This record gives sequence, C-alpha cells and structure tokens, in this order.
Amino acid sequence: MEYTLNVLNIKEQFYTRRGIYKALNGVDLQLKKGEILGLAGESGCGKTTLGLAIIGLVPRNAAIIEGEVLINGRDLIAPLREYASRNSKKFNFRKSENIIKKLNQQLASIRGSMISMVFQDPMTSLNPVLRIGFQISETLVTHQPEMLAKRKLARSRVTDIDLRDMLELLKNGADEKAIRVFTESKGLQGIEEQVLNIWSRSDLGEAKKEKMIVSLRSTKLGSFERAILNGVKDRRGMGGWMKIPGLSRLPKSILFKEGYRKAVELISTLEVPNPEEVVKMYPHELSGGMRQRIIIAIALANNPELVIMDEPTSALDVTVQAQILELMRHLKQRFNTSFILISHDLSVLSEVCDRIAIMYGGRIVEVAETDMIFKKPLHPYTTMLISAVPTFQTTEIKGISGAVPDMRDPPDGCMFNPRCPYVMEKCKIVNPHLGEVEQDHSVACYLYGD
Amino acid sequence: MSKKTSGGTVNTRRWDNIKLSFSVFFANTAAVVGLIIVLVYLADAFIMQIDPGLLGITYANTLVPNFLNPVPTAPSWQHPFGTTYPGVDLYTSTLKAIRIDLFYSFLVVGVGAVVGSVIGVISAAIGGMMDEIVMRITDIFFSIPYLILALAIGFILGRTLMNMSLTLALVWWPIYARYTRSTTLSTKEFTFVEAARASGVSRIKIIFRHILPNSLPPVFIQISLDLGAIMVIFSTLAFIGFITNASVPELGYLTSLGLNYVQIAPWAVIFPGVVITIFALAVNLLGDGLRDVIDPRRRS
Amino acid sequence: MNIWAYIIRRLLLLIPTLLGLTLLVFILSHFSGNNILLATYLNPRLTGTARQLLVQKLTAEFHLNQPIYVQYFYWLLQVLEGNWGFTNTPVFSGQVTAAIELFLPNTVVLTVAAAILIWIIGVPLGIYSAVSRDSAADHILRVGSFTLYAMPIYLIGIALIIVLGVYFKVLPFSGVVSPTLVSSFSWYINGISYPTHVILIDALIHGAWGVAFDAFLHFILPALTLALAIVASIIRILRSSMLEVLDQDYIRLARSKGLPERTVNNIHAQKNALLPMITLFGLTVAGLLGGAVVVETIFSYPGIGYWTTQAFLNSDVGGIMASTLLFGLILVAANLVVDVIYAFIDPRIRY
Amino acid sequence: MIIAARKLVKHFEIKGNSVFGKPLRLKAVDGVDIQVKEGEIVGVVGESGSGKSTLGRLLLRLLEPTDGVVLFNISDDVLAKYDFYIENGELDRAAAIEKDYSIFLKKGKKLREMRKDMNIIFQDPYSSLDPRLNVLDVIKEPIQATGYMDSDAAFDRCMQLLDEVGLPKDFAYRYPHELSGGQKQRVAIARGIATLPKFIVLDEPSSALDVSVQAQILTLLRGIREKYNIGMLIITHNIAVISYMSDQVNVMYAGKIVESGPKRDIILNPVHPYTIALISAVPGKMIKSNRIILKGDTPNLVDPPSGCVFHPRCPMAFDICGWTTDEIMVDMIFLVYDKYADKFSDETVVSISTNNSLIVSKADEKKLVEIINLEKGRMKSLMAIDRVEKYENGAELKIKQYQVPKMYKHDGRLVSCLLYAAGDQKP
Repeated sequence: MEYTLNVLNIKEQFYTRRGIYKALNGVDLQLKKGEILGLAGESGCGKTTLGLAIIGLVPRNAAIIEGEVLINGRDLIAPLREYASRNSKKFNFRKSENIIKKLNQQLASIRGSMISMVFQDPMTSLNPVLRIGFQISETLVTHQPEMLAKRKLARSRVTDIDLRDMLELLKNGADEKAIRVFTESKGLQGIEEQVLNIWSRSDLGEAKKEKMIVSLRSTKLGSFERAILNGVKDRRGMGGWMKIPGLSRLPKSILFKEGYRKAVELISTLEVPNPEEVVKMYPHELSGGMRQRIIIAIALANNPELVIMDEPTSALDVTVQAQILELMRHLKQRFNTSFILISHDLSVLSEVCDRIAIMYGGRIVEVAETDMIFKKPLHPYTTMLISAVPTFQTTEIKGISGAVPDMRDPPDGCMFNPRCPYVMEKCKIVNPHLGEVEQDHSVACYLYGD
Repeated sequence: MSKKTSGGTVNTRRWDNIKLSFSVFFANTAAVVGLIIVLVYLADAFIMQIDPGLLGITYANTLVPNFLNPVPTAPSWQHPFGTTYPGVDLYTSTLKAIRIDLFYSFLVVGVGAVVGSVIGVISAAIGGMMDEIVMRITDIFFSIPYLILALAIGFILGRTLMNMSLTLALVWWPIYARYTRSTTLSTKEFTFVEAARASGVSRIKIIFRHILPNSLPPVFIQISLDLGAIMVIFSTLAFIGFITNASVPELGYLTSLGLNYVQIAPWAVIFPGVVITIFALAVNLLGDGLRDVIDPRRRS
Repeated sequence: MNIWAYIIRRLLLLIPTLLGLTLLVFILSHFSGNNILLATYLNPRLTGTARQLLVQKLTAEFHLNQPIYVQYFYWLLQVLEGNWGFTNTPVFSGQVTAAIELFLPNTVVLTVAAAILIWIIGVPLGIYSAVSRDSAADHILRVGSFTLYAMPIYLIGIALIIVLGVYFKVLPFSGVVSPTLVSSFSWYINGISYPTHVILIDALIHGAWGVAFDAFLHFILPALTLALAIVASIIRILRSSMLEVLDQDYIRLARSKGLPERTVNNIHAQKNALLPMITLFGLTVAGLLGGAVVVETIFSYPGIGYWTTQAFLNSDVGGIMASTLLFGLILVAANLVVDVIYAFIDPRIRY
Repeated sequence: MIIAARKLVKHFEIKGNSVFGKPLRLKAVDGVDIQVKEGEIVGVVGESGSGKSTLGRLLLRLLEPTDGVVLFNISDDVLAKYDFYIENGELDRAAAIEKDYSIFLKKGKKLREMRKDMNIIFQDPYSSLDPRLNVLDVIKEPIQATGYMDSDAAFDRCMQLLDEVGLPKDFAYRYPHELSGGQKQRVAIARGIATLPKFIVLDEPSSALDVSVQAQILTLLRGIREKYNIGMLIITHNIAVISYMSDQVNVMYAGKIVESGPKRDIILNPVHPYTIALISAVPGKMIKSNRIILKGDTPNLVDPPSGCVFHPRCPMAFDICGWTTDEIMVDMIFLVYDKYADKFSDETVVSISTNNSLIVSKADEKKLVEIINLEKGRMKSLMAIDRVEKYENGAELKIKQYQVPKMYKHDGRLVSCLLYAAGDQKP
C-alpha cells in the first residue's frame, strides 16, 4: 500500500523549567491518498503537537527523540531527530534554534507545495499588515512561478477568436476536458483554468462572465517582460539572477500581479463573495469565517499532497462552522488531496472524515473508519468519550472521572490506566501497542489481546 | 483539626512555590550578579549612615578638600581612585556619595510612586470625568521633556538637594499614575471582579480586596526598576549644575568637578560615572530576574 | 472609521494640551509672584527712569494688578503675538525670539542628525539581535545596549571625549568651530551673512570648505553622544517587539507556506515589528530634546539646550520659561505628526 | 416567577465616526422578554454577538439597562397583573409593582439581600477566580458579603460546599493556579450556590472545558437543581448542552429573542427559520441530509437590519420582512450592470429617490418587470417591489412598506416571525 503520509513511532519532548514534558510517546499514523483522517482527543493529548511535528514546525524547546515522518518516502524531520539523539543528555536552546532554522530552510520547498497547514484561530493567523492577495500570491510565487508565467504568456498570445471559440464550446455544454484539449491544440496552456474559473463562478451573471472571458486577452507584452516570463516559465534563471536582490524585483512584481489574479480565482472557488475586492483588503476587514476561507485557500493554493487542519472551525460560530464543513466536503470531491483534520469535537469529525484516530496521552489509542468508531468503539477511553458528549437524543451523559495525566510524570504502562474501569495488572506495567483487531480497526488495549 | 493538617500541606506547597521562584531567579546569573551589586551599594550606604569610621571616614556628609594640592592626582595606594579638584580623594568621596544618591533616589521614587499610584488608582477606579481630567494633566506633563521640566521647576524651588528630588518627584508622578491606571484598568476587566460584584461585595471592598492586590505588584517592580534610572537622572541634574553647595558628596557633582581636567586626569570623571552606571545596570539586571519570577509564562 | 475624522479629533485634543502647557509655564513663571513675570519682559539693559516707565507700561499691558487668570490671558496674547520677553545670559542677551532664532537651528540639526543615526544603527541591530536570538552577537549586543542604557548621557559624552578627543586626538570636542579659524571668515564675525545660524551649513553656502570640514568634525562627537544615549533603548525595544512578532500565529502560517526564512523575517516579521516603532518616535523626540540639554552643555554647542542651562545657572527666568515652552511645543508637534503618520500607515485602523 | 424581564434593552455607546455627532450605539440587547420559574432551567442559545451574555448580566444587575425592567421573586398572578397594566397603559399601577419587585430600583441593604438570592457562574474558570485568594476565601466571599452567615458558620458551610461540588476538603487552602480547569469550575459553582440563591445565571459554564470534564460539570449542575430547586438561566452557544440541561429554550439572534418555548418543541420541531438553520447546522451524522446552510455572517449590531433582523440571511423571507431601498438597490445594480448587462445601456443608473422608491434611468420598464419576476425566487429583496411605473425615460420601482415582527403564539411557543402572525395580526 502506497501511503501519502507515514508517521512512524514519533516521540517528542518539551524541555521546561518544571521538567521534561513528554508530548508524543510513539505515534504511528498512515494516510492514504485522498483520504480525510480525523484526529480527536482532549486538550493536552498531543494532537496539535503531532500536526506541527508532521510539518516540522516545532517550538525551540522541543526535541524529537525518535521516529520518522515520511511524505512520499522522504524523511522530513531527520535533522531534529539526529540532533536529539546526539545530545540526549543536555538540551541547548541555541543549538536547537539553529537546527530549527536549518530545518525551516530545508523544508521550505516542501511546505506549502506538498504539505500545508491551517491553524485554529483565523483572527491571528493572517498577517495584519499585508493584503489578502499578497498573502495568497506569495505562496504561489514561491512554489509555482512557472505556472504564473504560463498564465500570463497565454493571455498575451490568445486571440479574440480563440476566446470566442472557447465560450461557444462552454455554452454548448463542453466539459473541462474539452476545453483543455482545445487549449493544448492551440498551445495556450494556462488560459483554460482562467476561462473555466470565470465560467464556474456562481456570483456573476452570464453577461458579465462572457465579457470577462472575452476581455482575458491582454495587451501586447513588452519584449523584456516576455523574456523574463519565458525565463521563469522554463525555470531558467530562477536559481541565478532571480536571487540578486535588485534584479529579482521586476520579475517578482510581474509574478505577484499575476498571483493576485490567481488568488481571485482561488477564493472564488471557496465561495468568497466579491473576490476582486477581497484580495485588495487587509485581514481585519473580513469576518472570521471569511478569514478561515482565505487561510484554506492559501493551504490549497499549490495542490498539496497533504493538508493538516488544526481545529479549523473551533473559533467559529455554528452556522459559519456549517458553511466551512460544507466547503470541505466540496473540496474533498474536487481536489485529490489528503487531509488530517484535528478537532476536540467528535461530531465535527464525523461529518467529513473517512477515518478517525483517537489520541490520549501522546499516543493513538484507536483508529477506525468513522462509522466504526461510533458504532463499535473498542477502547474504553473512546467509549467513555463518546458517551460524555451531549446530543439531542441523550438524556444521560457520563463524565470520565479523574484527570488527564501530567505528562511531565506520566503513569507507567497504559496512560489511561488510572481512569480506566477495566484496568488490569499488566496495564500498569507495559504500554499496549496499537494492533489491528479487526479489518481497518486498530486499538491499543489489552482487552483485545496483546 | 482538619484545618491544621491541611495547613501543613499548604506550607509545603507554598514552600515548593517559593523554591521554584528561587530556582527561576537563580538560574539567571546576571540577575544574581545584579542582586549582589545592589546589596553592596546598600551596605555601603548603611555603613555611612551608622558608622562611617568603619571605612576610615570621618565626615560622611561633606567633601574634604585639600587646597594645598588642588590639581587632580592619579590613582595611587593612598588614593585608590585618585583625587579630583580641589584635592578631594575620590575613593572616600564615592563611598560617601553612594549614600546621598541612594537616599535621594529613594525619596524621588517613593514620593513619586505614592502620589502617582494613588492618583492612578483613583482615576481608574472612579473613571469618567475624573479619569479624563487626570489623563489630560498627565498629557501636559508628558508634553515637556522631563529634564527641561525639572530645570524649570527646580528654578522656581531653588537649587538644593532636597528640592532637586522634590522636582524629580513632581516630574515623575505622571508616569506612575499612567502605569498604575493601566494595570488597574486591566485588572478591572477580569471576571473575578464581576463575580465579586454578583456575590454582593461592596465597591470599596472590591477595590481593596481584589483590584489593588492584583494590580499593584507589577507597579512595585516597575518602581524598583526605576531606582537606577532616577539615580542616573539625579546625577545628571547635579552634573549640569543644579547643586550650588560646593561640598556635597554627590556622584554627578563629583564628576563635574573633574570636567575641566578631563585632558590630564580622566579618572576624575570616569570613576564617579562608572559607579552610577554599575548601579543602574545592576538594578536593571535584578529587575529582569524579578520579572521572570512573576511572569507565569517565563516560569514554565 | 474615517481617517480624517480621526485627525480632526486628534487636532481637537491638541487644544487642552496646549492650553495646559502654556498654563503650566505661566504658573511656573508666576510662582514667586508678579515680579518674575515682569523680569521676563523687562529689558535688562535698561536702568533708571526708563526702567520705571517700562515697569509701569508692562504692568498695564499684562494687567498685573488684576486676578491671575486675567494675567494668564494677556500673557497668552503676548506669547501668541511673538513677544516672549527678554533673556540675559553670558551666551546671549536680548529678545528671546532672537535667541531662539540663533540657537534653535543648531539644536534642530543636532537632533535630526542624531535621530537619523539612531535609526540607522538601532533598527538593523535590534532586528538582527532578535533574529539571531541567543547567539554570541546577540549576547554582545544585549550587554552593550544594557550598559549604554544604564550610563548617564554625560558619561557617554565624556567617555567619547577621552577616547576620541584626548587619547586619539582625532576629533575636537568643544564649540562648533576651531577658534583659530574664526578670524578667517569675516561673514561670521560681522554676522552679516548668517542665514541659518548653523556654521556648518553657512560655511557650505559660502563655499568655505575648510571651515565646513572643521565644523563637521566639531559636530561629530555631540551627534554621536546623543545618538548613543538613545539608541540602546531602541535596540532593546525593537528586539523584544520583534521576538514577540516572531511568536505570532501568522509567522507560523508564513513558515507553513514554505516561504524562505529571509522572506519570513524581512516581510512578515519586520513590517509588524517596525510599525509600532513609529509611535516610539515621539518618545525618541522627548529623549533627544532632553539629551540635547546635557550634550550641548558638555560640548559647549550653541543650541537651545546650552542656552537653557546657561539661563538656569544665571537665574535668567526669561530663558528658562521660553525654552520650556518651546520644547513643549516641539514635542507636542512631533507627537501629532507621529500619530497622523501612524494612522495613515497602519492598515489596522485602531483608533 | 423567580425572575422576569420585560422589554429589556441595553445599548453600549461606542466611539463614533463623526467628529461632533452622537456616539454610535451598539444594540446588544434590544427588547427582550424572558422569565424563569422556581427550580426551572431556562436556556438561552445564540451565536457570538447575539447579546446573550449581556442579557445574563442585566438579569443580575451587573449592568444597568438602557431601558426595561427585571422583576425578581414575583408571583405569577402579580406578574400577570403587571403585564395586564402595561398592555392597557395603566402605567401608574405598573410602576407600583415595579417599585416592589424591580431589581434596578433596589438600593443598599435591599440590594445586598437580593444578591444573596442570585448569583452567576462564568465561562472562564481561569479569570473568574481571584489568583490571590485561596479556595476557602473564594467560597466564603458571598457568604460574608451578603451577611448570610457569620464567620464561624461560614467555615463549616464552605467545607460542606466543597463536599457538595465533589472536591476534597484539603482543597480549601489551595490557590486557583494549583487547580485544573474542571476543579476551578467546581470552586466557582461552590461560590455560586454558597448562599443557596433562588436564581443562578450559568454563562457558558462548560465551554472552556474538555468534553469529559464538561459532562461532570453539567451533571453536577443538574444535581444541584434537583436538590435545591434553584432557578437557572443557562447561556451557551452549544445547542446540545442546552438540549441536555434546560426545560425552556430561548433562541437569540442579534439582540432579540426569535423563538421561545419548551425544549422539546424547539429542539425537535423548530419553526423560526433561524432556529431551523441553527439546529440543522449542529455537526453530527444524524441530521446531515436536510441541512440549511445560512449565507453570510451575523449582522452589525450598530446598524442592524430593519424589520426582522434575520431577513437578509433568511431562506424563507418574503416581501414585507424588512427590505429597504438600500438592499434592493444593491441587487438591482447586480442585475443591471452584471447579470443582464446586455439588456441595458451603459448609461443606465440606479438610484434611490424616496424612502420607498428606486429610479432606474434609461431602462425599459417592461424589461425590468420581466427580469424582476424571473429573479424573485433567487433574490428575495425583489419581492418587496410592489409595482414598476414608467418615470421619465426610465422606471420607478415602488417598494412595499415592511413590518416588524412581534412575538406570535404558534404551536405551544412564541416565535418572532411574520410567517406565524395570527389571523388578525396577519399582514
């Protein structure tokens, strides 16, 4: 089985003044292509830490002492692990900071293009002093400059007749593929997505759409501009003179202009009203729901393999949460991207996830398909967690007695043993490993064998 | 009975807490150095007050000039810091001056802090028109550079040490008023204040029981931090000629004595200056360490 | 909210501040009775009956026999008309307005030069210190800025004098130009063509390159002292503000976008850390003006600050009150400009 | 009734746009009627900015209202009399009742006595306990401040309360920072019930807690209600919590109660379009099929929509729900310049002429009527266009006058929606 993401036995610790906080204690996780995996658990169970560890964003007091994060076979966090294994005794903030800086450099080409993340609080996640369009096009210019160049060049080459032909095709009910074939035959790759996007917009009238498609043809490019764009398109020069500060300004500004156009298309597919105006706005001018859409647009901009969403709806109202969840269901159909959806709210996960993993004490205690988790929960913690959530039907809810373990001094054996009603002697000694007890249903509990 | 046993556990828990505070503080080497230096200065001031003879000094309140040999001489065994015009031994003068400077700095901070924080608390607690007026008054004080304002007020009051510290207190209180006001206002926002109101606690009792105990500690830290800054400004005023009395052992004044000999006797200006700098530096380092201790974020 | 409405509101707030400022100066000059106010406006060169006559005239003009608030009103009228009284100090004796005309340009040049130095030195160092947190360079910068912050301004000045002026003898440290050169330019002596009152600039206007160079050498130490005195706090504040920004969610998002570390620091972090520094500029102006008093005194630099200390030491009430008012006005204006600029620059409209 | 609010209004003044003009008013609570019986749990559910927390604070007089009354500990027949007087304009008699029962008219000793009978438990246990007081002092505070018991008795009472909320006795000397979130909330509950009040406001009592702890806290609160018959008002955004806890439910939107009635009726069979959408938006597998996704965000409370506050987002809105010329103009502009741009000349201008009419210049009124009829289904605002008349070289659109919904009785509940206006009130 080919996995998009393969997390192997990852262990992470935080060094604090009050001792070593053992945040992750051996997490294994596999994710198939196009799958949505839910990650549930109470606060302090390590779900956010895991999400951040996968994308390599660790705080400076963290050490990953063991484990691998493989994305398409590439080990992302190797430098951190190697550093921690070399210095298992002493922890040095400055050295750790240097390692993290290096890691940030190394992962720059992967983050945003292969793997990206959506954070919990939309109010603080966007840079307050940069325009929405800038923040979206930034990630496009960094990872796909050639795509932007191609779009602009195609617009300069396309003729009125081509555009009218395409419009005719669309009016006659041609699908995406037909348009693609048409543009390829004319050598106009890059124009089709622009045409299709305008055509599929629901916030515009037909007359306006036609006008916009016909006016896609841009005025002639200057020969200098064309040379730059051709260079960017063929990935020539990107390594060399683009890096020189003064020289790179011009191509960058051309690309950013194009990025704004692409940003409009991106957020219009996320049902943001008036996308043309929104890209020129600053974050504080938008509501929380709209900001979260922008952040999702940033995450999806480069069609990544994996998007990690950390509590994407927790800060939003119920009706806005419903909007975002609806949107995610659309995205799941449209993009062939895998998602990890982190939430403390099982009911949110039940709406969109294919599988759900339950975390407790820095470990995954149960993974199964969504239906199975609710119909036939195996781990005592899962069972108790589900029965603690009030719903419209329930007349009785049960809390779980006891408190979450102090991860600076976690209990021996199974982390849940002090609160578990079925606790056995061996639960207090050795941690059970996560084993498959039924097809696609794994649990870490001695009640179901070793 | 139950009271006693639980009291025991409280004490151990409190002791753990104190131990943690100490370990946080002592982990910061710079802060510890700061603490030691501040203690040394305080000890010197104390000795000068109680029995200056311990350090072989007879007149703790005046400089002892030597008009037979008024020109500054270089440091030697007899004069470890050298001498300054008019033949004053710098080492003993500095020891004397530390007491004077510390005393008046405490006076400035004390008067300014008491006046300022009382006004700040009242302004925040009452709010409305009162608050607006206090804000405008402090605005006016902030619209003049403090050194200039100090000169102007000092000019009216007359040029003595006591007036100089009164002047600085007058210039300084708006800073504390603003600071206390802002911490008080932010404490007022906590829901425990509202909860107390819902529990029927009277307005005045809420101020004394809930708001003040939570908003004053950061003010106290700020005040102690200002001690260094005040001493610097105090000596600056003395340096540019606030003091007319020629025999007062004050660090800024000592520096100004050697100013005309800067080319031949740099030590005469360096030593008193460095003594002030070290104190201000130590207070800042100490304050940084203290802030670590009360800031729960930096604690963990 | 409309930005112009904010600016108008800000201008309206200026009225109570200005009234308060003038009232404070008036009360101060009035504190020991009418005679001090009178002294401000009494031409010190007059004697005898002429003096008597003037006293009578002033008493009538300022309504000195009437209640104090009436006096304040008439005093304010005089001040608005540009009649700031007389000053009598060793460095200048005559109309206060003439003294301001003579000294203010020098102070402006000094503080502007120091301000530029502060931002050129402080901003990159502060940002660098934060970005390379806990490195050796950061430690050195922190110790350095801590020490500078703790030093009295006069000690910084004296230290520079001892090192650069006395020990290495590369820079002069008194006055604005070498006394030996004074005789070589008649326009200075006669005071005929003296458009800016700043020798450095006037010499340039006259094409006296040698004088200009000499004046420039004289200018370096005061400007450097003033800059060093303020730059430490700029570095410290910028460092902590940058560190705070680097901890924000949007920086994490920028990293998760895969932006190069350089872009994260230069665009995402710096913009946010530097914006609030604009408001800090107002504080810098206060520090610069206060510092100028000390620096000008040490280096005998003929600016407002030097004049103020001379006035103070020579019991010249006209000089003291005029400079207090003048410094206040400059500071108020600077804060106004800062607030307006900030309102325009920061997209988050928070007023 | 233990507490009853009538026409409660709270406007907050915020800094305005103009220089000299009046400050803007944020209408947090705008004409709310609500009541709680002895021993009853009444739920208030709403999204952020609906004014539910402000309402809770008004009921306890932690805020002074802009208008309206809150009557405390009033028997049902006196309340009925009061309502009758108000309805028939006998204000003197109503005022006499207010004098006895209104919490806003109480002063001094009476006010303190009232405080004994009501209390609040806040959302955030982290900031609702003074970090400098230990648990014992926290719980003792209401007992001593209201003079409920003397100092010696208070200590025993505190121990008893700790036991009641499930905390060991030695917690009495701990400080808040030594407790977990759930334990803090238990302390807050102990403080809330210390004087055995008749009425408690629970302001999001479990929102800051994990689900396993939330379940403990909610069960504890229900137990306390059973035991002491305390009337409770629970404020939350979580409909499942409301459904678990309360007997009566009030749904708030933009400062107004839009639907109010017994829990069963409202949760299982909501009738107000907003309630329907809100309940269908609750995540979970069960009710996904016929979910209603509302467009847009909650309105700006400084300038709330006219008529029914919900009409701009309402999927069932019709002609007189509150459409104004501004709203219709926005949609007309879209139609004229965008969707049907090919049918109008470039010089066509849409403008507001009077309170209830729009002018579309240089346009054929027949074409306009055609388009309006075609788009009515999608653009609800167009329904408010009464008729189209020729006007100079263009057309004038006459707009119907909107109505403000009152609380209508419908199917065992009160609902503020014109759809349910009864016979004689029917528009």
